Amino acid sequence: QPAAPAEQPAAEQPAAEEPEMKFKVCQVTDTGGIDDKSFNATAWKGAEDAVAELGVEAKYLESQEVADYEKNLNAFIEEKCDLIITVGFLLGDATKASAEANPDFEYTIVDVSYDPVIPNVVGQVFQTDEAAFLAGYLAAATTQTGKVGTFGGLPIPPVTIFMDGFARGVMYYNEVKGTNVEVLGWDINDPEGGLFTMSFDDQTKGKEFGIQLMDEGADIIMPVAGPVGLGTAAAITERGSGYIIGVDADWVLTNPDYAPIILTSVLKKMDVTTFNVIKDAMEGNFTGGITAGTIENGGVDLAPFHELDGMVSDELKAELEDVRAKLIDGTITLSDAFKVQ
Amino acid sequence: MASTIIQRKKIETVSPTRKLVMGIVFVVISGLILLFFALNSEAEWITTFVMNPGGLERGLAGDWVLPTSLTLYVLVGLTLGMGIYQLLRGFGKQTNAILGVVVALFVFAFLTWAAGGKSLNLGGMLSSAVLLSVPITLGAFSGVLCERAGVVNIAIEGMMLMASMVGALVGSITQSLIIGLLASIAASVLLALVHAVLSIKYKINQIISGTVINIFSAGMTSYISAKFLQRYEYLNGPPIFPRFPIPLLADIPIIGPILFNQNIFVYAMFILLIVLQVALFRTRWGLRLRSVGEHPKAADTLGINVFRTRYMAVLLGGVVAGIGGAFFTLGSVGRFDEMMTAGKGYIGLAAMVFGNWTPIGSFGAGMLFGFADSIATKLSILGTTIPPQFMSMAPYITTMIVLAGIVGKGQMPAADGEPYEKE
Amino acid sequence: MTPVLELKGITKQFPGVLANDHIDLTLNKGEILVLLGENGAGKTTLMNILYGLYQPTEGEIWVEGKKIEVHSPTDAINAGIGMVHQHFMLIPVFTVTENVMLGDESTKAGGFLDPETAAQKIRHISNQYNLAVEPSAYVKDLPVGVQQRVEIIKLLYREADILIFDEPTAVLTPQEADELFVIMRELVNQGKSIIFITHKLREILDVSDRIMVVRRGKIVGETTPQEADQNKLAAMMVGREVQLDLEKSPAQLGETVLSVTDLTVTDDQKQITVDNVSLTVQSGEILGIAGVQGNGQTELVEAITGLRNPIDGKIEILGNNITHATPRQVTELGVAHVPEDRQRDGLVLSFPIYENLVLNTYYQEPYAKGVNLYYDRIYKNADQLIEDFDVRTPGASTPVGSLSGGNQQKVIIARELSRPIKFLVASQPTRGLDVGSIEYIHNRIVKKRDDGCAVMLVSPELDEIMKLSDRIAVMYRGKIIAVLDANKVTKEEVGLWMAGINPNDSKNNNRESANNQKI
Amino acid sequence: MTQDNENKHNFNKLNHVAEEVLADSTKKKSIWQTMLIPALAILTGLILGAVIIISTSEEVYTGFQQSFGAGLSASWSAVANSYSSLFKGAFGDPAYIIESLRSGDALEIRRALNPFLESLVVATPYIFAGLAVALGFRAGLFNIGVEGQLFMGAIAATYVGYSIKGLPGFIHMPLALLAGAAGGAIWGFVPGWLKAKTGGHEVINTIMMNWIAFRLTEWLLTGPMTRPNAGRIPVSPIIEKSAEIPQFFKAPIRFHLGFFIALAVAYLIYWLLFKTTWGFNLRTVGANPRAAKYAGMNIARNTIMAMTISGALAGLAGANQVLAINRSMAIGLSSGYGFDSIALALLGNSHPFGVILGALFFGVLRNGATKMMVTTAIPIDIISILQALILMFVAAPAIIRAIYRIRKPKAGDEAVVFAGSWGGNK
Ligand SMILES: Nc1ncnc2c1ncn2[C@@H]1O[C@H](COP(=O)(O)OP(=O)(O)OP(=O)(O)O)[C@@H](O)[C@H]1O
Ligand SMILES: Nc1ncnc2c1ncn2[C@@H]1O[C@H](COP(=O)(O)OP(=O)(O)OP(=O)(O)O)[C@@H](O)[C@H]1O
Ligand SMILES: [Mg+2]
Ligand SMILES: [Mg+2]
Repeated sequence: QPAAPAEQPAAEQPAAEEPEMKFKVCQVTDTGGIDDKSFNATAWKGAEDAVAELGVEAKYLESQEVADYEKNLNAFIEEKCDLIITVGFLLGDATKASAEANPDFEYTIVDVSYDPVIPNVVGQVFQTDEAAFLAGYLAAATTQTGKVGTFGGLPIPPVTIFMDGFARGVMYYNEVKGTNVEVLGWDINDPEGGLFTMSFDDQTKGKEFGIQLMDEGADIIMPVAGPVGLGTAAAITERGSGYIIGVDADWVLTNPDYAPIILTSVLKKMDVTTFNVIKDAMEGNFTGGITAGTIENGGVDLAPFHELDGMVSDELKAELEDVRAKLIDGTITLSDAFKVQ
Repeated sequence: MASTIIQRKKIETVSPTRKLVMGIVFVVISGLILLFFALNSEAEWITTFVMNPGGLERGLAGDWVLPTSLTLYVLVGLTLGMGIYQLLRGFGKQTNAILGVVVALFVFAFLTWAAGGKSLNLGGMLSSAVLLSVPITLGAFSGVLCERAGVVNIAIEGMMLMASMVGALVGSITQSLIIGLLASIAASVLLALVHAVLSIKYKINQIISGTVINIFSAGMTSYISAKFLQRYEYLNGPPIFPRFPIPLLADIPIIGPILFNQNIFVYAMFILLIVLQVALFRTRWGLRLRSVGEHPKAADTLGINVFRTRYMAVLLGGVVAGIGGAFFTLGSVGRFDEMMTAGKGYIGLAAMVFGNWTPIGSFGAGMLFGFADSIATKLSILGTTIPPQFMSMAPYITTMIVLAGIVGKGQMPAADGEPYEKE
Repeated sequence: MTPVLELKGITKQFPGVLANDHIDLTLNKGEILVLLGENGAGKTTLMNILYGLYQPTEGEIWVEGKKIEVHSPTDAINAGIGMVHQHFMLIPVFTVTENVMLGDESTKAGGFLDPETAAQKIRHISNQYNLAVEPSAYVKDLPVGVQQRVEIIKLLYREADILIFDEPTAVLTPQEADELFVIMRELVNQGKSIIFITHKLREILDVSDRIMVVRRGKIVGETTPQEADQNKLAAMMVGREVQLDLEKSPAQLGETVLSVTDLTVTDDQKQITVDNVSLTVQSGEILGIAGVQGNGQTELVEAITGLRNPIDGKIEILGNNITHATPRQVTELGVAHVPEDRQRDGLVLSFPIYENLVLNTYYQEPYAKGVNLYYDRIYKNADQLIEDFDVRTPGASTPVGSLSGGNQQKVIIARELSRPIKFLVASQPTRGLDVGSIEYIHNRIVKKRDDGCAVMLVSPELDEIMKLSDRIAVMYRGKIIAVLDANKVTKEEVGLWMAGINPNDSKNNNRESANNQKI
Repeated sequence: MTQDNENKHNFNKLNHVAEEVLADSTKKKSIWQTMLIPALAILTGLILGAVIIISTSEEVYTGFQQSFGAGLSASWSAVANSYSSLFKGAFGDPAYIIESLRSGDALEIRRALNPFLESLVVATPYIFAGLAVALGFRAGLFNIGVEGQLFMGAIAATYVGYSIKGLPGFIHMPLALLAGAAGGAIWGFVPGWLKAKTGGHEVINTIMMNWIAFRLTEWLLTGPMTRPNAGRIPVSPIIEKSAEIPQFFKAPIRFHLGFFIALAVAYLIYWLLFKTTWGFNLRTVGANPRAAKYAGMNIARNTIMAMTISGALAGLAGANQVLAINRSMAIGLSSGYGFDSIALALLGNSHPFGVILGALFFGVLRNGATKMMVTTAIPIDIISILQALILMFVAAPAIIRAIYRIRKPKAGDEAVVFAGSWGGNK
């Protein structure tokens, strides 16, 4: 990096300029911003973990609009970043273009896989419905009212894959136990429908959806809409009955205030995969392609029950283990539409 | 001296075309109910309307269990009857009210059909509608206060946004609801003061002044949020005002749970509705405030301080908008996120215009928006085939149709938006 | 005896205008003092200072021998000063009671309004001073004459002793004005003192006890009605001898230019304001439309010029049916229109003079071809007209808004009269102008007539109508109730007609020839 | 008075002649004057922005905890770092440019020169959107609906861009641009028509139309216009190569023909507004509708036309983004051009050339902010704050005059702010 002309000596803070060159990791967010409580934030956590454990330097740029993607990527090219992380399907086109134009740079992108693969990009994809399936099974086993609910932010695959897996988990439970637990907000036979807030930031909407789902009898709700889900958590807390299932990260860790109502979370471990890609790149082991998080390799999972552990009987835990095994060995198959590989 | 009293002949006020058009509208609505709902329902369907919002123990009422198609045919008959009466005789001055009734019956028919063979929590939906209307209505009240005094305020969105951020921040630091609420109000009032100074003292175009504040608030709240609130969780976790059932009233079936078992923001809305309506139209304070919005010079010649009155109105508008803003964080979700007011302030303005610059009208319009919102959610949950995007467009389209004059032209304060030049 | 009011050395400097220049004035108890002066002399400014609306640059105000500070109307009201403003200060959507009590409200406990008590007081005042008005009526529904009564009641309600009337007669018929003078006398007899502002010479001699003349911000003289006559007052006011009459040759009548048959027009509130009117104007004559403002003149003019769609009847110009024509179609037939409100209708204040001078011809040759505007020609036109019509301005690119009223009017006159026109509709062409400008514009209009143009002049100023017209049509409550020969009718008769009274009924003299209803 | 007037008259005559002769010099003076206030407004805005940066900087607080001097120097370095990186991000780093030129590496040179050209790229949609608002203001209309019109323009351009195949570029690209203009035009027409025919407030109606546009694009992108075989992600298919607005250089420089199209459109609007009968109509209707009616102009038609063209300009902003840069339509198309452009139009006094200057300024600001965020981690939202402050000072020159003790200009010299009040003038 060229040194700035020494015209303002006062500006040269000792901390600003360090002699040794650190490995530089740079993240471009989509328009949701770094604090979206969802994939941008989770991927960034991977980068921060790398700062703490591997001593890399991490920066991010928030995109405010689609045209910023390319611009921000260019800014990081100019910064000579060693690894560029992009997040979300919306950055798919821009990342591809940038990677192809700058073959000497290394990239990783969350939630997108390229076919054919681009040699300098690692696509991180997640078979989230497998974990959501477990959550659905758990919810069906736990509900008091016989109804559970889910809703999404926008009807897009990274969101609906959660909802679909969740609903299938409930249906499987019904099938096995002969019960009739109902899922509000998603019908596996109607992938064009579903309940959506059409927003990833309107938390009052999240609250409203929570209230109405509870009014219709749902007592366990899985919101797949980033921070909008926190509105739902507020609604459930206020009503004093019912539980929420978090998504992406373990909500008990990210929103400890709501620990008493968080039954579990459907983990999509973007932080872990991102961290791994950073580590590989740093050690010179970077190879382009796809890394898929599945229930089998732990890339997606169900979070621990924390405070509510007592609610989940050992028997149910065993059943969940059994379901997990069946998902892994292929006895239980999920929707082809959501197959990531 | 009575010689020049000019007695003018009046032309007939209710135009015959309007009478005819309205009649046809009623009949068409009746036809729509028949075609889309009545003929589209199975004979054995039963519609269950649950009247109790979930999670409440007080004021419970029994469910309404209705045979779906019979109900629908009754509704077809009712609306058709009103259409025919309108065509033959005409409802005269009542036409608008009857239009409201017919539209309400249509919506009821729609719900009856959509919930055919299932159950629908009508009580919950209405209770939700009340809650959803709070920020819109409070925004509209803020607008009424300002505009009745002659100051256009499109900065309500910005004021609410800033209030919600500051409420979350201060509420989190102090963990006190009251201090958080007061801080919200203070923040909003500060912006109102800026608007007042710019538009009253410096006499700059009031829409521009409002735009300045909206851009500033969007920038400032996002900036603070990105720099502090999202980084340090302890700065973004204020407490939330709990539900507070009003003794006795909360036990009334149906109405109790919907209106009287809510949090203080809902009550604030009702209290402000009554207080503002009475104060504006029945007190000295209101007479003076309105005079300043109608004819500031005349008010000035009678010793009313136009500037002071306008400042007071705008600052009070700031207080009301501040309460509306606090609703988002302290009254609803207990957390601030960028742009979380999501345009409610603008919709509040639409509600104010819709409500003809009166508190009661604004409240009605606010309820309508809230109702449209909650019905859209409800229908998505029930799984109708209409894309949710179209459901959420409904209130916007309704507003445009209403503004286009179906309900007639409103009476805007005569000096609204005009700076007062003293010399 | 100490005078009730004394103004000492009042000076008011506006940016660029010295509106009041060391004015001294005394008002004695129980007298009517007239302040006379031409437009812009500074009369209203002085009164606004007295009433606390403006702060004087210098000077003192003494009431009942005590010096007072008047920083706001409240101070003035407390000192017993009340003012009926030149432009009414009433709120149309409020009731009479609300308008009257505003600022001095009757209230019940807790600030709640008590309209009944206030209405009671209003009724009491109405009876005492013979000012009939319904307290619960909305002001917007009242005719101007009654609105004025409301204004007066407002003062009496506040128990003012010093009453200021700023041009209260502008909107009244001579008869209504006379009735107002009776009321003023009554007020004075009950111990009030009055300052009465006007520039109508006739009224002054009728009503005043004392007359002070203001010119260009200074008091230039004092006189009494006994010592003065109209010519003397006019000379004092303007500062030179004025020709109150106009030299004018007899009309050379030509073809019929305008013919209106059974025309009915409504106003914005859909009320019929022009009621079955028929009239004609021939080339070479000036038809004056007399009438108190608000009797349908505005709507009549708007209908003829295409600005308003009539609901019934027919309008023809030079044989073309223009009943439902657009303003542009009317203009293109050779019609010029001097609108009654120059700033509202006739000019775009933020535009430069040169654009205002082509406001309705910009799209025609030579200024435009297709969509292209030729600004060099537009400038040239402006320079020419500024020269020809003596518009006083720093340059053609000055925004019209920064010209004085008279010069703004000259811009309109220049634009309208410089075209080859066959018909001129002039609505209050000299409203608010000083004597010099009035003379100039009157001459221009008469010259157009002499060139064979038909002219329709609408004015509530009887003097103007009498001076210019060849025929006079009187409009009353939307109807033309008389068409009179200007050479054979007196001012008083026209005044009576304007009030809706047929002078022939009472006098029964031999003037029926003037009253032939040929319309 | 007559005497006085006589003198005044003669003097004025002289003046007039002088004016003719010196027409140019007087104009220069007035341009200087009109530029002074915005320039000082920008300066003041930047100063206040610095205050905000300092008062929200943790380093400054820790600095002041150590010592007053450390606090001051931390304050200075916070501001200096921010603004110098803003400058470098917007115009390029002089040292880097020299170094790259010396190295002669084409890619390095492109990277070094990119910041300035990128500012022009960012400015381009601002020019279109700013023109849209400005044209509305000139016609007495407050178009808050630029954002929605921009979305509709982008959607229409995208559709034409990908659905028509096999056209040569010189036909396809202009066609797609026109489609964009048409998409925005429809969205402007509706509130224009409602205003003209029913008197409905265009402010409220355009706000409503914005929401409808957002919902409609969401629906289109997840439904009828979604990219095939991509799951249901809300992204349209990629437009054909032939529909692209060409870029002039290789990556990373995105500088493209759209910038010059924007300049040309700005000139066109200038010509329309100030050199044609049509513009005369429109400005008259905007400045005094009653006088316009009196002068025989059709107010309803002008209102509808103005809103339609305003919408078309906004539509071009959206089309430009899709055709030149994004190459497909997705949610998150705009970071709020529609709202920023209100500020921008006012900054440019609703004059097309002023709009260009304002757009360049906003482009510089926003582009520079990216660099500022990379180097100092100051949230990009600071830009909105600056915009608001600057707009405030531009709209209230009295404040600026009070701060800098500038004397009030003569009446008429002051630039008129062209903006309708509530619901315009009816
Ligand atoms: N607010 C003001 N600012 C600047 N100049 C003013 C203002 N008000 C009045 N003037 C100027 O002061 C002068 C006196 O005006 P004023 O209204 O007192 O006249 P007037 O005698 O009442 O005239 P008229 O008969 O037309 O009512 C005029 O030149 C007028 O233009
Ligand atoms: N309210 C006002 N604010 C600022 N300037 C004003 C105001 N009213 C009038 N002026 C200015 O004061 C000057 C005198 O205006 P005024 O209309 O009184 O002129 P006048 O002497 O009556 O001339 P004319 O005979 O042409 O009507 C003009 O230059 C005008 O621009
Ligand atoms: Mg006056
Ligand atoms: Mg004058």
